Amino acid sequence: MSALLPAMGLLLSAAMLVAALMAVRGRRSLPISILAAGLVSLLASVQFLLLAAPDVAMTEAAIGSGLTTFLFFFILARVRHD
Amino acid sequence: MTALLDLLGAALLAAGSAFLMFGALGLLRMPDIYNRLQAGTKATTLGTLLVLAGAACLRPEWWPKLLLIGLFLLFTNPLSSQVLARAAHRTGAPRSPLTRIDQLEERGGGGS
Amino acid sequence: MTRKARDLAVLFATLMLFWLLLGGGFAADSLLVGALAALLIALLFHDGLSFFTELRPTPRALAAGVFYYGYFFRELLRSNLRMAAIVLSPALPISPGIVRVRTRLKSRMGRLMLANSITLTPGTLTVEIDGEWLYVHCVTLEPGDTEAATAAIATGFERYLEVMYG
Amino acid sequence: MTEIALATGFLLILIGLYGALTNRNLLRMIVAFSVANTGVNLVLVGVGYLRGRAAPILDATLPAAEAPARIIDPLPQALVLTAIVIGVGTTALMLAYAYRLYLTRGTLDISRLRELKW
Amino acid sequence: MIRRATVLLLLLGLGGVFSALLFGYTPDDELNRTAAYYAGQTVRDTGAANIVTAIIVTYRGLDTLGEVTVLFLSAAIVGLVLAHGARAGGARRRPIPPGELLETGSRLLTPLILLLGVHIFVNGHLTPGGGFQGGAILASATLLLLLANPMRRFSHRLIRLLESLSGLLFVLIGLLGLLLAGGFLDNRILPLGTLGELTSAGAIPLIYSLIGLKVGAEFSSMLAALAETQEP
Amino acid sequence: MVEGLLYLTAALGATAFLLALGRFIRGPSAADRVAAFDVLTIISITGIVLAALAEGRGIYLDVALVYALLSFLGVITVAHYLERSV
Repeated sequence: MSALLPAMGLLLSAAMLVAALMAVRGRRSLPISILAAGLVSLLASVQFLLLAAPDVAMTEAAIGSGLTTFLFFFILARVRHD
Repeated sequence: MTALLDLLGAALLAAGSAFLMFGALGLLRMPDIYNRLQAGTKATTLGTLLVLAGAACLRPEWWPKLLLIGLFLLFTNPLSSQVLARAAHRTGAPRSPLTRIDQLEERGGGGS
Repeated sequence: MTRKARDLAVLFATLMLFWLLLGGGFAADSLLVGALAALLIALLFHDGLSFFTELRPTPRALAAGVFYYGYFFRELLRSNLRMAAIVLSPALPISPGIVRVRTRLKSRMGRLMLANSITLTPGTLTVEIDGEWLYVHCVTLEPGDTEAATAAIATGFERYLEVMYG
Repeated sequence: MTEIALATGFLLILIGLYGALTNRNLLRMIVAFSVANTGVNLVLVGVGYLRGRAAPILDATLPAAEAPARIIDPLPQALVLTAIVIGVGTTALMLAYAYRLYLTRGTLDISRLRELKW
Repeated sequence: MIRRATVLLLLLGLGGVFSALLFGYTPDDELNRTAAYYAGQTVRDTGAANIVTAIIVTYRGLDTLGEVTVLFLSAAIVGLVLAHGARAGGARRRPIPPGELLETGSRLLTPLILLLGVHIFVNGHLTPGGGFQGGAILASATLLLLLANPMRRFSHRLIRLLESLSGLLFVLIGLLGLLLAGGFLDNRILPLGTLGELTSAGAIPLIYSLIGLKVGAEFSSMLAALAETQEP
Repeated sequence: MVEGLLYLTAALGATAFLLALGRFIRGPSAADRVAAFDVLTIISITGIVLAALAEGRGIYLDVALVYALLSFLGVITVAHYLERSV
C-alpha cells in the first residue's frame, strides 16, 4: 500500500497544473476559468489529505473550493453584460 | 471469516471503481450533455455506493459514517444532475442529432 | 397531535438519527448536545422536510418501503450494466429523446423520490417536473408507440411510492 | 510526497502570478490570485510533512504517549488553516470592489482605468 | 510587449529562487523543537485530541481572535460596498421559478447540512474540522436556501444578533481565562475531562462552537448581502 | 489477493479520473464542465476512502462527507448561474 499515496499525489499534481493553466489562460470564457480554479482548489484539498492534514483539507474543501467559487459566480452574474 | 470479509470488501471496491470508470468513459464518449449526465450520474452513484460498501466490509467499525455518506449521495447526486439538466435545457444546450423526440421543447420553452 | 407538531417531532427524530450516525455514540453529553442542536434546527426550519415526514405510519407503508428499496437497488444495478454495455460498444448504440410521463403522486417527498429514482434507473433522467407531468430524457427510445413505452417508466416505482407517501 | 507538494505549489504560484500580471480583466486577475494562494498553502503544508508519519489527531490508533514520535508538524497546518480563511475574506473584498468599480465605470478592463495604470 | 517581457523576466527570477529552494530542501526526520513541544505537551496542557485545534484555539488563541475580527471586517465592508452599490431602479427581470425538485430537495437537505455543520464544530477537538469549517458549512446551508428560492430574505437582525452575541461570549470566555486560569483564552476554566470524550479539553469545544456560529453568521451575511443586490 | 484488488481499484479510479478530466478539458460548454467537475468530486470521494483505508484512520471520512455536500452545492450554483444567463 505504500506506493499508493505518492502515486495518487503525482496524478493530482498533474491534474492541478492542467486545471491551473486552464484557469489563467485568457482565451476561455470566465465561468470556465472560475470552474478550473475551483478544481485546482478541490484537488489541492485531496492533496492536503494525502499530506496528512485532514483539518486543512476540510477547510480548503468547504471554504477555498466551496465558498470562493460561489462568491465568484454570484459576482459574475452581476457583471455579466461586459 | 475476516479473510473472507476482506476479500469481499476488496472485490466490492474494485467493482465500484470499475463502474466509476464506465461512468467517466460514458461522460467522455456520449454526444450531448443529457447523455453525459445519464452516464455520469448512474455510474458514479452505484460506483461510490459499492466503494463505500467495500470499505465497510474491510473496516466494519466505520459503518455509520460510510452509510451516511452513501445516503447523502443517494439523495444529492440525482438531484444535482436533474437541476443541471433542467438548466442546460433552458439555456438551449445543443442536442445530439440522434435525438428522436423532445416533448419538453414541444411544450414551449421555460416557465412552468 | 396536530399535523405541525407531528412534522416537527418527525424532523427532530430524523435529525437525532443523523446525529447518531455521525458518530456521536450513546454517551450522555453527546446525546444532550445533539438533542439541543436538533431541536434548535427543527424549530428554526419548521418548513423543513424529512425523509419520513409524509410517510404513512402503517405497516403496509413500511413493507412497501422495504420492497421499494429492493426494487430500487436491483434497477440501479441493471441500469448500470446496461449503461456499461452501451458505453463499451464501439458503435455507441443510442437513440435519445425527451418524453413526458404522467404521475399520480401528490406528496412532495413522493414526487422527489420518484424523480430521483427515475434518474438513477435504466436509461432515464428527469429533466423537468411540471404539475403532473414529468419530462424524462431517455437514452434508448424504442421506435413505435412512445405513450405505452413511457408509461412503464414511472409505474414501477409509483406502485410502491403511492403506498408509502400517497 | 513533500517534493511533489513543493514542486506543485511553486508551479502554481508561478502560474497564478503569470495570470494575475498578464490578464486585463479584473475578475480573471482575482481568479489567478486565488490559484497562487492555493499554491502557497500547498507549499506550507508540504514543508510540514514528514515521511511515514500520521496526522496530528490522536485517537485509539494513536495514543498520546506515542505522539511525538509518530505525528507530523501541526504548526504549518494551523497556519494554513488561518491563511485559507483569511484568503476567502480578501477574495470577497476584491470581488466586492471589482463589482463596485464595474458599477461606476462600466468596465472590468484595467487598461481602461487610467488611475490604476502602472 | 515590454510589459510582458518584464513579467516573464520577473517570473523567471522567481522560478530560479523556487527551484533553488526545492533542490536545497532536505526533509527532516525529527520534529523541530516547537512541534515536539506541541506534540508532547498538548494533551497534558489542554486535553484536546486534535493538536491543530489546540494550537488554533488555545496556544494561538489571540491570533484566532484577530482572524475572526478580520473576517468580520471584510464581511462588514462587503456589505457596505454592496449596499451603496446597489443598482437603483432598472427593469427587473421576471424571476425564474426555482423548480419543484430543488425546492423540495433544499427543504429536505438544509436541516441535515446545518446539523453536519454543528457536528463539525462541536467535535472540533476530536475530529478534523472545527469552527471555521463548520461555519462555512452553515453558510453553505444559507446558500442552498438562497439558490432554491432567490427571493428569500433572511432576517439581518437575527444574523447580526447571532454574530455579535457569539463574538461577545468568545471575548468573555477569553477574559474568564485571564481571571480564573493562566491567561487570555486559557481553556482550563473548565475541567479537562478524559481524552476523546465530547466534554473534554476544557473550554475548547465551547470556544470553537462560538467561533463556528460567528463565522457562519459572517459568511451568511456576506452571501445575503450579495443576493440582495439586484441582478442586471 | 486483497492487496492486488486494492491496487486494481486505485488503477481503475485513476483511469476514471483521467477520463473525467479529459471531459473537463474538452468541454465544450460550461454545463459539460460542471458535469465533469461533479464526477471528479465523486471520484475524489473514492480517493479519500482509499486513503483512509491505506492509513487506517477513520477520521478522514469526515472530509468525504464535506465533499459529497460540496459536489452538490457546486453543481446547483453553476446551474443557477446558467439558467439566468440566457
